[in-house]
Amino acid sequence: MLMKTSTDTLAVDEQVPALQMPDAKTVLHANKVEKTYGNGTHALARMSLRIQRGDFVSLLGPSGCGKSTLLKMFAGLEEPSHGHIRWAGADTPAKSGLTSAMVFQEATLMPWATVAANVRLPLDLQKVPRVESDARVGKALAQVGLAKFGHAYPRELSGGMQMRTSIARALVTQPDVLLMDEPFGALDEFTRNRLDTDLRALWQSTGLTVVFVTHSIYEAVFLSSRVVMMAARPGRIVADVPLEETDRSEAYRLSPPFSEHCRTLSGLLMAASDTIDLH
Amino acid sequence: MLMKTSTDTLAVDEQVPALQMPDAKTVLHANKVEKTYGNGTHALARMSLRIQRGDFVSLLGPSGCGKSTLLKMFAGLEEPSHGHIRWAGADTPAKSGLTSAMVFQEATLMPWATVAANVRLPLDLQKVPRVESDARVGKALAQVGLAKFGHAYPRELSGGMQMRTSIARALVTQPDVLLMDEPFGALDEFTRNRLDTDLRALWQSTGLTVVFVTHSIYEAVFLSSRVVMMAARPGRIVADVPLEETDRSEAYRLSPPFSEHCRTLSGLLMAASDTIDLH
Amino acid sequence: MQTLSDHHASTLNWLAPLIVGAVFLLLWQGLCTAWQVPVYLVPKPSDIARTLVTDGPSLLLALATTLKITVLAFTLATVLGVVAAFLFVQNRLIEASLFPYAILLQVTPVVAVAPLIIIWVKQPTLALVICATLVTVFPIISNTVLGLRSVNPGLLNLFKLNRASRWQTLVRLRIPSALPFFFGGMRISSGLALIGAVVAEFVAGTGGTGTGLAYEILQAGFQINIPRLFAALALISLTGVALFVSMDWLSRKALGHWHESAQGA
Amino acid sequence: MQTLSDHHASTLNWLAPLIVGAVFLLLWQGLCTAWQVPVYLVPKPSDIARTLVTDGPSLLLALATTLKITVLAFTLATVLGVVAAFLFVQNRLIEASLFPYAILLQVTPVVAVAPLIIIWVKQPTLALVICATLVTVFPIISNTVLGLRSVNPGLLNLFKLNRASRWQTLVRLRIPSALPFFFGGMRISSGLALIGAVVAEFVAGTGGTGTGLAYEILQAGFQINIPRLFAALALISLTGVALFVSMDWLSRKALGHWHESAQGA
Amino acid sequence: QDKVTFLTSWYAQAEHGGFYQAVAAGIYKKHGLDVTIKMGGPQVNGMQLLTAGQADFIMGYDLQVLKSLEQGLPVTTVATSFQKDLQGLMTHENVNGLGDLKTKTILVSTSGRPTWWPWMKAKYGYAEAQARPYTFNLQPFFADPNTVQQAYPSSEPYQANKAGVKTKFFLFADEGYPPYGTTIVATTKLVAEKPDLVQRFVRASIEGWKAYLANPAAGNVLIKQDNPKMDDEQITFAIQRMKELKVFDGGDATKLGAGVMTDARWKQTYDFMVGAGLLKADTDWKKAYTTQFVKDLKVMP
Ligand SMILES: Nc1ncnc2c1ncn2[C@@H]1O[C@H](COP(=O)(O)OP(=O)(O)OP(=O)(O)O)[C@@H](O)[C@H]1O
Ligand SMILES: Nc1ncnc2c1ncn2[C@@H]1O[C@H](COP(=O)(O)OP(=O)(O)OP(=O)(O)O)[C@@H](O)[C@H]1O
Ligand SMILES: [Mg+2]
Ligand SMILES: [Mg+2]
Repeated sequence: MLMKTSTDTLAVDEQVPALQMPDAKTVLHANKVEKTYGNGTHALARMSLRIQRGDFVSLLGPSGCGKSTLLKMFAGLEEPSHGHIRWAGADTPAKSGLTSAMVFQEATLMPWATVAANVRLPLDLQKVPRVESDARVGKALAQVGLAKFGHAYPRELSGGMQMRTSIARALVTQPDVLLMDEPFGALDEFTRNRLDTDLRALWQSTGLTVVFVTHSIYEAVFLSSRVVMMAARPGRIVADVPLEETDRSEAYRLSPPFSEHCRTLSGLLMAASDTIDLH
Repeated sequence: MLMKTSTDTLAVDEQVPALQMPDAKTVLHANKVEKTYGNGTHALARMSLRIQRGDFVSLLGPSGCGKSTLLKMFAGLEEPSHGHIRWAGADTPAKSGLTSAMVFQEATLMPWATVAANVRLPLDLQKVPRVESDARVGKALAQVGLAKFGHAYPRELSGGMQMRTSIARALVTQPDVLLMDEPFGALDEFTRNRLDTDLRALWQSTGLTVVFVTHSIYEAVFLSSRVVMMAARPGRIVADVPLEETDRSEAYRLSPPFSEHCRTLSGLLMAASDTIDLH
Repeated sequence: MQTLSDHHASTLNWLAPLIVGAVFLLLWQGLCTAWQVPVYLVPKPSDIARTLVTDGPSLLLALATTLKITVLAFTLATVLGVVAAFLFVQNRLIEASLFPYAILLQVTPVVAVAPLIIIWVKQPTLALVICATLVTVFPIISNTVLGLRSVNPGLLNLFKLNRASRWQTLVRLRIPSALPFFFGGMRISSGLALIGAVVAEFVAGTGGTGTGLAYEILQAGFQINIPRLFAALALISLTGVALFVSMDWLSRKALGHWHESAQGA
Repeated sequence: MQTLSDHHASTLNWLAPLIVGAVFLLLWQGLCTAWQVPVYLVPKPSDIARTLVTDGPSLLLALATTLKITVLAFTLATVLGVVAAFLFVQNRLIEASLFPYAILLQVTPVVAVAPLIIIWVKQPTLALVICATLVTVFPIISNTVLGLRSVNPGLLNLFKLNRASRWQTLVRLRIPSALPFFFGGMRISSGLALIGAVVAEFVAGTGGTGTGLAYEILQAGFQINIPRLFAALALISLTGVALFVSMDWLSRKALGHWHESAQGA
Repeated sequence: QDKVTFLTSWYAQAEHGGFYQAVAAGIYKKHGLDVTIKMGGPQVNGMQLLTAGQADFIMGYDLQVLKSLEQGLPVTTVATSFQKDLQGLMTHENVNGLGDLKTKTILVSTSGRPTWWPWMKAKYGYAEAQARPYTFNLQPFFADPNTVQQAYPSSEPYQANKAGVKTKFFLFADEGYPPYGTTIVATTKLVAEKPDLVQRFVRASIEGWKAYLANPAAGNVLIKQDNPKMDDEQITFAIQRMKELKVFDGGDATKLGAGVMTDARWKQTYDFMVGAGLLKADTDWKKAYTTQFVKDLKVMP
């Protein structure tokens, strides 16, 4: 079996307090974090998760199990109610020297700016010269198939096109850590596969660390070096499955190990979902 | 081969003008419609589509090909630039006597109202007595797994939970025509399969007509009585594939006809997508 | 931006302005004492405070009169403003025809029209209320119209699809969407109603019994009783702040659970 | 709601108010003639029109003076109001400390403080501008603060994640988000600046310098030259409508391509 | 040449003619004064501007000076232009005297309330409820024949006349209303430190009045310059009324000379105010004026 259960993970953390033994390779470390929202919703139970430099971690789990919450805490956008998040051993993302980009679950575009201006935003904020930023924006837009829509406004785009704009905005910064919350969910399978392949290639050619929320088990298995399965109410990690590094060409999708992983994860997801009463 | 090409569909329409031969079974009829948005985007090329009472039509196609546009025109929310839409032979949805509900691509919830109040909205608008509406809302919320979240506000929900609220709001009205724009895209596969099965059962037990936009070929094949494949720039119908009526239990997903249909549609989607330059 | 805890934030809301106010008053007192500014030019805060105590009853009586006009005018302006905004949003023709005349209400100086109003309206309180309402109504109309138009197009589609009547769309969609703007208008207008009442009294007089703060100010000015003048001004200002704070509180109550502008602070 | 074509809609915008205005004026003229209302009580529109023609040049000169004060006060109020709103949104402490005092600006009646201002500010134009600014500034502060707070929380997160400085967040996020509210404030304040200028001249115009429309109104009033009084009022009203329309135009220009409130009409 | 600023009580009009004449005819200059006249207006509080040092002399009003004294303002009256206050009442034609108003609505301005209105109530027994606000606008008076209103003899009756409404006018001073009209008020500091300058200003102003009533042409030019809306007809009317009512040369002035003030008159004003509850009895009313500059003036009308 390829997975270790969450209980194992927790056990390791309890024994060796993270702060005493900083690990140069650890990029993100959620240390006994817990999240209860203002209205009393217990979104995440106390849990720990360590993400190494160069990991491609997919988060899978039923709707409402706290994937977005965890991602936002990694990004420093939500404070844990207990425990703390460390970025490459530092207190804040800024101190860690790591650059990060995030694709939110909603497209989150500025309605008053064109598609190109929306994508250029992170570069503008970093004061990248206009000549360079224009070139990078052009490239990113082409990558998501929106080369001809740079001058359009967000409300003139379809849902999938808005999401692609948001993806382009994350890619354009060439970050150290890429946090993606169901980025390809609103795309057709063909486009999605193309972008999957592109993302995988980008990850392989750079030292990029990716944390990727998805609902597609196939996508998770195709892309990741590690899949973390969560369960809901309260959100917690129920499995942490490392996947062996192999050549992930299109052929991989038809290979027996691929199906094997998918089946394992399907079972885990079903178990994790059992806590939700759909009827 | 199970499909007829769009050229056939068009040819039929050209020969027999729809208005001269009203068809009692036609629920929705897009007659040579075309859509160009105010900013000049040619979203849909002239096309015709006839949907019969009791059809379960899935619309598949690359992102930005005009699926949402077509759905909105069916709902009477966008005017065609050319041609016209007829509802059961009438000019307007109201005159047709048909009731319809739509799940938009975005959750589109009222931020000031609780989940229960959001779901209750269509019933309130129809002045359904509170006792009855409360019961129906409770049932719909349970159906989408949000029974415990009736008192929450939309901003306290995860993305998938917001979308489920929106689905509950459509189901609660028990409409004649159900228009759904990627309703299950933001849900995990387990929840999605459950809702697929529920929707299929609902459709089978009532005379419901469904027009369903999805990016999942598997979902389309599992659910539909007919799949319409669209291509982009400008949006148009490239294939119209009727599927034989069989028992769609979970076992069907593993049957050879299922795989066969999926493979056919995959090929069609790839062909339809070729017009987008992703690089 | 708001890293302070809720408890600290609300203490801050009370304490900070009080401290600033105290510092300001002390500075004022100090400078007046140091430069020996005569009381009839600028009175010291202590002089004003003493007057507030000694003349308190008569000033409070005047305040009551002014407040009555203010509240009546504000209520009237809210009702009229909201009704006008509804009409404007319901019907393009009504809006195009009448909106420019709503602007007239605002830009025609009360100081100039007050005499005409006094001629036609014999009842003095009513005349004053009308004058003050003229000053108050426009921000409510303008902000409410703006709000009623700022509706999420997706939700508008949802209502259309469910064949909501105009009335249902208004009550269940446009009004809730408009609330942040509407309360913005109320916050502006509450103060305007107060100065409207004062200005109306200035230009139209209250005549006979039951005179308001404007009369007190005029008389104090005429009698060079400057501490009393400042005391009356202080009462007006405090009332204005109280009105604003209560509007703000109302706005938070109504919007707190969902609108960004009402959160955090 | 707006089923009329764009072309028709814009014709309607012009035609409808003109027709309503014409009907109103005809009614007025007719009633005055029928009841033989003496001109010194309520003049007929024809009397006013005649006066507008004969006294046109001198009235326009007066209008120019008033307009100068209006524009200066409006500009000053916009700058000050926006700066104040920025400060308030940047720093919780500044806001808590100073916002209540911004309210004071609004609720302290100019009519009452004008005499004090004249004592301290020797330059008459400046004194008038200050008085008018006091009247004008609050709606801009209030609406702009409201707008700067009404930011999409998702976008705020995006900026935080990209380590945007406060300045960048202000310029690139808060300001664009605030524009609909800001323009709402401008629409209200443009009219207030005008009446502020008129009222300031009424109460503070120390003659000689006071050659604006308020002086014309006062003098026409003293001389029972009622048609001239109405002519001056008409000029003020028209100016107010013109100011409003230009603000509205500006708002549409700035927001038209993205905000709901500016579309359709 | 000493620089002097004089602040009037209202927009330039014939009632201020003497001062403008003194400027126009070079009378001030002759007395070594370089005088700037600033116009007052609604809401311009002369007393404050005087004590704030923005004017050296202002056009004053006895009741306000006494009230100021009570508040401790260091001001004093140095001369009076008119022996009679110009305040009065305008009525429709059917009224025969100030005692005839029991059933009338009386329009009283805000400044009238603490001045002549208590005097009138006390003298004729009128009720508070008869009073309605006067906002310097004649339409209410025109619209209702049962209304009477406060007026200046040269102003409102002229306007009413022009509008074709027949009116009568009654001067309060002729019925015993005590204060002087259009006085000259200075700070006690100026009086103590520069009595010579004050003396010169008083003399030149009174001479200005005499010259103005003899031939107003020069003064009128300046009046119309400051207040372009003032027309010749109205000025002529006003001068005529001032002469008829003998405001400049009547009363004590006939014997003692123009500009003169007497202790007896000031006592009457003080007594009236105390009696009406307008002034504290312990106010040192003698400080409200000084006769030192007018007693030897001897400008005989
Ligand atoms: N309001 C609008 N104004 C202008 N153009 C629009 C508007 N809405 C959609 N479009 C354009 O119309 C085309 C079709 O859009 P539509 O939303 O129908 O696509 P879709 O098939 O639903 O795509 P997706 O799968 O991404 O949701 C796109 O090119 C889009 O840019
Ligand atoms: N701002 C909030 N206030 C209160 N509760 C919240 C808030 N955001 C999320 N929650 C709650 O926290 C839980 C986890 O939400 P989260 O968005 O992290 O789920 P998720 O795993 O991303 O789900 P999905 O797949 O549907 O996006 C949910 O029960 C949700 O109701
Ligand atoms: Mg999520
Ligand atoms: Mg779509």
